[in-house]
Parts: sequence; structure tokens; C-alpha cells
Amino acid sequence: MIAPQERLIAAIARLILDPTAPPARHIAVGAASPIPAAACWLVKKLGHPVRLSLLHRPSGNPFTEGTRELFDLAGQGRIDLFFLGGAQIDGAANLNMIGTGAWPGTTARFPGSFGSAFMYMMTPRTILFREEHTPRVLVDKVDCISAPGTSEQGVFRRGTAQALVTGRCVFHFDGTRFTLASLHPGETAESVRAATGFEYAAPAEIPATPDPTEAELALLRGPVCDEMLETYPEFCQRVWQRSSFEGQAA
Amino acid sequence: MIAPQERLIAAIARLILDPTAPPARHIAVGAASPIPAAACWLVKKLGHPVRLSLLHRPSGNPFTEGTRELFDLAGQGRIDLFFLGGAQIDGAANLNMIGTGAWPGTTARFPGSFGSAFMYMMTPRTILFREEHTPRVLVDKVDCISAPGTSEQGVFRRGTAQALVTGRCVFHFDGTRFTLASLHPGETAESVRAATGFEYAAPAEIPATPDPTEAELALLRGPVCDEMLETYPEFCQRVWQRSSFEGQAA
Amino acid sequence: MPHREIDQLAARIPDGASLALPPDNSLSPGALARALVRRGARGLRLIGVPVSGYATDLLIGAGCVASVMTSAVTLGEAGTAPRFTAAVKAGTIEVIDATCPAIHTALQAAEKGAPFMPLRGVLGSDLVAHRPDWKVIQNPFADGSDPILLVPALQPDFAAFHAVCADSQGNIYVGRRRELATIAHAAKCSLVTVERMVPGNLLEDELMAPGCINGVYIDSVAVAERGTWPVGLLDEYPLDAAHFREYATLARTDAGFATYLERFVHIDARVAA
Amino acid sequence: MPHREIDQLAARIPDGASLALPPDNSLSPGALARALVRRGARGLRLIGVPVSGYATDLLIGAGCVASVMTSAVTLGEAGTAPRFTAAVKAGTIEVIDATCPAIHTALQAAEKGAPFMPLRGVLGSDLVAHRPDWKVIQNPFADGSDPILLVPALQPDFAAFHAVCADSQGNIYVGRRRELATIAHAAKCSLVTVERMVPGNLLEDELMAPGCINGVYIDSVAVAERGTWPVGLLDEYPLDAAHFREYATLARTDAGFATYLERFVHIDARVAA
Repeated sequence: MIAPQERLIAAIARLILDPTAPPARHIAVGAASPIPAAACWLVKKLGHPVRLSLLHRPSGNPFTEGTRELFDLAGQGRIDLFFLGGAQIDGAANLNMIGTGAWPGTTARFPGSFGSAFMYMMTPRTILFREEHTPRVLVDKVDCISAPGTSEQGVFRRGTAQALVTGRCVFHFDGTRFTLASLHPGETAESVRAATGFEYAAPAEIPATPDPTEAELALLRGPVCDEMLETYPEFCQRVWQRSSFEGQAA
Repeated sequence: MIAPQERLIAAIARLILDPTAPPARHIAVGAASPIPAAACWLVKKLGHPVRLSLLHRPSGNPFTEGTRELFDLAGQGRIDLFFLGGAQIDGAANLNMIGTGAWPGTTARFPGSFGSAFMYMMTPRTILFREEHTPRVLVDKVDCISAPGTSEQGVFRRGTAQALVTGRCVFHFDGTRFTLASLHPGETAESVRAATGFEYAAPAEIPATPDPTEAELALLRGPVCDEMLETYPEFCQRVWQRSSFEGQAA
Repeated sequence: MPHREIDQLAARIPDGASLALPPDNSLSPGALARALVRRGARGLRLIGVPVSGYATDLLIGAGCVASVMTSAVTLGEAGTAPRFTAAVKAGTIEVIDATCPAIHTALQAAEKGAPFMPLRGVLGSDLVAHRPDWKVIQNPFADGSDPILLVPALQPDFAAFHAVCADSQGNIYVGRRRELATIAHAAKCSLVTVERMVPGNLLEDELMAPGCINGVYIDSVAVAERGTWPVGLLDEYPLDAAHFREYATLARTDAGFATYLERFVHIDARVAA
Repeated sequence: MPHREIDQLAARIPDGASLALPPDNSLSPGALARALVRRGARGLRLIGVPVSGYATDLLIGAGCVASVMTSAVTLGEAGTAPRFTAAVKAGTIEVIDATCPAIHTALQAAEKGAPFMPLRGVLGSDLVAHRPDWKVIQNPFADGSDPILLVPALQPDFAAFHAVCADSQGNIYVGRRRELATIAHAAKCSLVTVERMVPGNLLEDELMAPGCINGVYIDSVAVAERGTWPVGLLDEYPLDAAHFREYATLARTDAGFATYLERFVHIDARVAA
């Protein structure tokens, strides 16, 4: 029995390892991102040489200059890959993390933009991740742009979205538009089209998102979960029925 | 027997305590400045509440952000008084710490400007100190300006020189020109005029630079020297015949 | 009088002051925020460095806040910040949205005494249009077109945070949470709560000094044991996740929030902890 | 082969590279400078952060240096730097004069990935006229006239310094000498000598972490005991004042400097220490 989260983790790990993308030697993962964090740990436990900077670890966080160090690292070009989400994501890969209705979010107010307006432009690769895949989230045009998916000529920018992973499918992004790349179990070309508020390209035959391999599942349920327990105890309990206490004993 | 250095220290201490000048709650002293440092310690040991930040103490230096912290402190306006010298000082209080002849000092090359071009303008009060008082040092016009004594209208500047203390006398500076304020023993209005390359004002009667009081001398030779031994062992040996070892035992 | 010392500290922050607060993972002064609620502070202009959490949501809920400049308000794993969200919908607070590195950059400009600092990125975000205090200029060092954002220096009236300990000279120890040094350098006045006082001079200890903030920046220190609670403190005590969930649940409604204030703010929070 | 490890480190710095070095009071890599002399480095473009001392004077004397960007070159209590002064008079090196906060500001711009940073002061100094890479603009945030200096980002090819220790992940401990973190962040490549290797992960230790630089910035580490000598190392060993005086005396003449190289650089300096 493969948990849906395990499939998302494995799908993100494959995107990280995509040989056609710029190398991901150093990956940073923001707060409250258990699935991207697990994908990074999976890549590392698979034996790939990658440096992980995980924010908001309660102990032993990687930074000694305070929280600005993540942004300084990105400014220096030392972070190859970052993850972003969005309360709204549109077909041009624009992200809205602020709100809907009149500024600053009189209809619905979201937490805020965090560092997205900077990280999205300073990082060569961004993997967008949002589990909820509905027309409410994947919209034709975001109500406001926290972080732009593309920039005008002459604006300094190192990269943009590589892909968007949702609870239903994987989209690739080519710098202009999304293309449906694979479908998770139970989804069809039609079900994804109905759940998506923006236009995207789709090949005639859409492959299924591969299941995690047995080796990947073993890593996820063992050493990856061990690494995750301190930061994401509730996630580990929910997906792997493992509590912190066992983890620390392991 | 009062050492000449002791008189200079006491003269600087009086300038620090000048009630007509802006308050000196926090004084920073640069490297290789034993006489200004001793003057600050004297003020403190006299019981005045003053915070001292002494650069280049081998241990326990006051900074935890590295050497930039001194300049950031000055930028914030948190340093009330600083000391500067100059291989050349002219009548407009301009300082040359770079060289003479063609830039960057083909006739004589000095160490360099250090932080003078910033500190002089960001600190409300600067006391200039140079023991050598000759027409070679006190010049009509510096060969080049490391740090300007005055600034054009509209240029951000918090202050300039309060005074210039030399081995012969004390000058006050009013923002435009120097005025001879007091003569050290053995000097006359004429001897100072002959030794000075720049024009300055002088009252008809020029007072003598006061000797340090007995209380001041006792403080200098005891607790002030104790504080100075670690950073300035050679100075303490020369002026007070005290070695580090005795100082640590004291 | 269990709150005496911290209530005196809170009394130093006048109504209408701008107040910079660290996020929930970085020595946030929970006890001081509760003291500000007890004193009935009004019109505070909060600054989240770079994001805001429990303390900000609590102060908003208690009616202490006029505006909040921040990059996000969140309770982390416990979800969205309910009183912030309610106040935005009700229009009772002004929100000045920023993005994390813009907050850091603005404080670093103040730290250096520079009137502004440039920041890459951000252009194309609607943040720019809603921040009339920001400017976009052509990079004077570039040959071709190269627009760049300039952020003005941000000098908060007050910075407030918790530290592990303080010595008698006012030097405080915050360990690796160096962003607190930036806030203390940038702010006009820094108020700090600590777990305990220690003898000697922290800056004379080579092992402790790197995690210290020099007392030159610190205006007042008050002892407040478990002063970050319900947030954790480095390796000394962890975040109280159960309390965060309880807060998040109660704060969903006005009545629940009133109950929270009654149970955890107007009585001794330290006993409850 | 007593120099093997450090000579390999020195071999990583090619002729013509720009190389940022800390001053004599901040973990200056004396042993590495001597290794660069042994390898016969040429055309180095040194950067003093923010001032220069023994290592710079030694490298200049040995003919390794094309230019030095610095705010001052000095041997501290031992007086002026004789080989630097001689080279300026002889016109054999280019001097790019700076002022301390301009060096810090330029490195901090590189640290933040910003193309430039403003700096107060300096205007009216002849430094400005001799730094065509600096620009003066009108402060875009000011109403009245307010000229301000802009300093472009400075990204050295290499940073080199000594640290107390390193762990197997490449994290290093420099204690309160945080300016070394700025150099490491700003430089393309950081080479570090250490007194010793330590087990475990320094960043997992709350007491050590605040004085560490993350291994993400460190490209190579070599063990060099007494690696700052003749400069001191925090509270581990003091500056060797007698050796500084000896250097200052010998380096006054070409012949004396040759003797110095023979006695302290081309043989094992650590034995001599």
C-alpha cells in the first residue's frame, strides 16, 4: 500500500534528479514543507551528493547568520533549487500567497509572501508544490502576484519554475506555459482539465506518475522518516505511524 | 616628575569632559592609540559614566560582528567620540594618512586611510592627536585628503574635529580654523608658530596646558596602567616602567 | 506580584510605537507580548522580522495593533493566524506586506547607517505597487537595462526579544540567532527578557562571545523564565505544540480568544506553562 | 615533507587570482602566505579586509603581488610595513586605496548578491577621485541635496584565513571573528587552514554553532598547527611580538628580507615558531 504522500515524494525526487535540468548540488527547503523535505532526503539517501539546508529545524539548523542567511545564500547563487507553493497559482506560474479580493486580501487573506518574491527569481530551479488541485487554487490569473513566474527582458532573474506537482498530477513548465507530464492514480486527462483553472498543453498520451520503487519505499519508511521526525512529527505520525520517541530510539 | 605622555593624557581627558561639547557616552579608540586610550580610561576611572570600545584588544574585544561592527556603530550614530591622527594635518583639519608626492604616495607612503574617511564624518566629535608637531606634519595644505575636515553644504556629516592635541600644545577647532588653546611646558607662542605649517588664531595670552592633578597621576600610574597593560605593554613599560607580568599580578 | 519585572518592561513601550519582533522560531518574546496585552497597549506598529507568529496574532486579537509590516503571519504547523486573518477581513489593522529579504535589507541599511539598500528580485511582484516607500532605479553600474529595487532603511522604535541570559553589563546571549543582533543594531531601543542573569562578562568568554549581543545596544533587561513560551528556546526547551493547537483553536472566535486571554494572559502564564 | 598539506592548499590559488586576507588581529593565514611564497605565486591581487599586515607585506616582498586593495598596510606596534612601502616607492605594485567600511560594504554587497551598496561619509576624500569603480549619486529617497557614495560588490576569487578547527562536513569555527564569515560568503572560493580537525558536526552544538562558518562556503581545509603565526589565535596563543620586530627589522632591506625568507619561509616555519 503506497501512501499518496509517498508517491508525491517520489515524483518530486525524480524532478530533482532530472538530468536535463541544471545541477542541484545545494537544495534549500522552507518551513512547513514535509513532502519536499522528504523528497530531498530521499535523493540524499539514494546516494546522490547533495547538500540540504532545511529551515526551521528546531535544533541544529544550518544557519549561523540568522534567517537572512538563506536569502543571502540565494543572492550569492549558492542555492540551486528551492520549493514554493501558492494559495493561487496561474498558468504563467505566477504565485499568490497574499490574498484574494481587494489588496491585502479582503475576501480571503493568506499568510503572506514569505521570501517568494526574491527566491523565485534568484534560484535557478524552483519546484512548485501544492497538494490541493482545484480551480480555486490553479486559476487562470492570480488575484495578485506575490512572486512572478516570468520577468521582462532586462530584469535580473536566474530561473523560474521547473515543474508543478499537485495531488492529481505533474506539470512541467517551459518558461511560458505548463504541460501536463503525468497523472497520479485515479486521474484522467479530463479530470485534471476539469480541476484546473488555467490553460495548459497536454500530449495525446499522458503517462502515469510512476510508483515509488520498493527501494525508495524502504528508504522513505526508514532513514528518511528518521531524518524527518524532529521537524515534522505530525507528518511522520500521519504517513508512517512513527512517533518522535521511536525515531530517537532508532 | 610628570611624564610628557601623562600631560597629553590629562589634556585629552579634559577635552573629553568639556561640558560645552556634545556628550561622550560612548567612545571608541582605534588600534595603536595608547595615549587616547589612556585618556579614556582616566575619564572612566575618575568616575564618569562612559562606555569604551577599544579596538584590537588581544582578548575580550567588544565586538561580535567582526571589525565592521565599529563602522556600523558609527553609522548608527552610537559612537559619540573618536580619535584620529594623520601623517599630515592642515589648517582646515583635513587629514592625510595616504602619502605625499604623486598618488598613492611616491615621495612618502603612509599606511593608508583606515576608516578615517567614514569615522570623521559619522562621529559627532573627533579629537585629533599627533605627538610630532613639526611643519612636516602640520602643513598648510595636505598633499592629499584621506578624510576631509569640513564638508560642503548638503553632504551628510555629524561632526568634525573638536581639537588637535600635539606634543607642543592644544588647538581647538571651530569648524573652520584652529585656535591655539594651551601650551605645554617649554613652548611659547613663537615656538609653536615656528613649528606649525598652517595659519591659526591665537589669543594674546595663551594659558599653559595644566599638569595632571595628583589624583589623576595616581589613577594613571595605578588602575589606568592596569587596564592598558594587555594591549600596550611597550607603552606601559616606557612610561610607567610596568611590565605585563606585574600588571596581571596586581 | 509575579509579573512585576516584565510588566515594567512592557510599560516602556508607549502606545503608537513601532515594535520589531522575531518569528516563532527565533526567541520570540511571548511573555512580553502577554505583558503588553495586560497593560492595554494601543496603536502598536508591529514589524515581523521577517515573519510574524503567536505574539503578533495575540497582540492583534487584544486590540493592541494599528499596523503590521511583515512577510507573513502564521502559526506554523498549527495553521493560519486566526486573529490576524479576522482583523484583515474586518479592516481593523493596516497590513504592510513585505518579503523576507526586504525586511532584512531594510534593517541592515539601518544597521549600517545607510539611507537605503538595493535588493535583487521582487520586481514584477505586486508588492512593489503597494509599497510607495520602495523605489525602483536603473542600476548605476550596469551598461544595459537593469532595474533594481531600493528599500529604505527601517529603524524600529523598539526591538523586543528573549535571550538565554544577560550579564551585569547588559551583554546578552542569543546563540546562533544572529538576526536578533541585526534588530538590536537597527532599533532605537532594545528591550530583552532573559531566562537568567549570569556573573562575569560574557564578552570576555571566547566561547560565549560569538553568540552574544553587546550591551551597547540593549536598553533594558528583565528576567522572565520560559520567556519565549509557548515558543521554544534553542536547546533549553521545545515549542509547546499542544498549546499552539489550543491557541489556534480558541482564537478562531472572539469568545474563544477572550477565554484564552482570561486563562493565559491575565493570570500568570508561567504557572500555566 | 612538513609542508605537504598546506603547499597543496597554496597550489589551488593560481597566479593572477584576487585573494582576500584578514588583518593581523583576525586569524590571518601566516602559514598559507609562506606556502604561497614557496610556490612562487605571481600577480596576486590582494584585498585587505579591511587592512593588511604581515602576510601582505611578506607576499609583496617575495614578488607575488600585482596589486593590493586595502585601507592600510601596517605591522601594528612593530611599525610600518617595509616591503609594501618600498614597493610603492619603486612602483612595482598597484595600490588601490580604500577605507575600512568601503571594503566591508563591498563584500556585504557580494554577500547579499546585490550589485552595489551605499555608504555614508567618504565624500570629500581624495579616495573618491582615485576609485573610478565608485559612483556618487543623489540619494533617491532625499528631498534636498544628498549626495551619497555607491560601492560596487566585491567578489574575491579566493578568501583565505585560519580557523580554530573544522569538522568532517567542512564547517569551521572562528569564534567572534565574524568578519571572516563575510569574506567566505562573498568569495568564489574559500581556503581555510585549521589548528585541528574535530569529530561530530559543529553546527549541531548550540554552544559552538554561533562561532562557526557553514561548510557550504568552504572549499578546502588543511591542517596547519600554529597557522596564524606570527599572529596570535584568539585565546589559544598570543601574537609573537619579538618575531614581528625581527621581521620589521630584516624586511627594511632587500638583503635582510632575503635572510628572512631563507630562515622562516623556505624552511619549516612551524619548527622555527
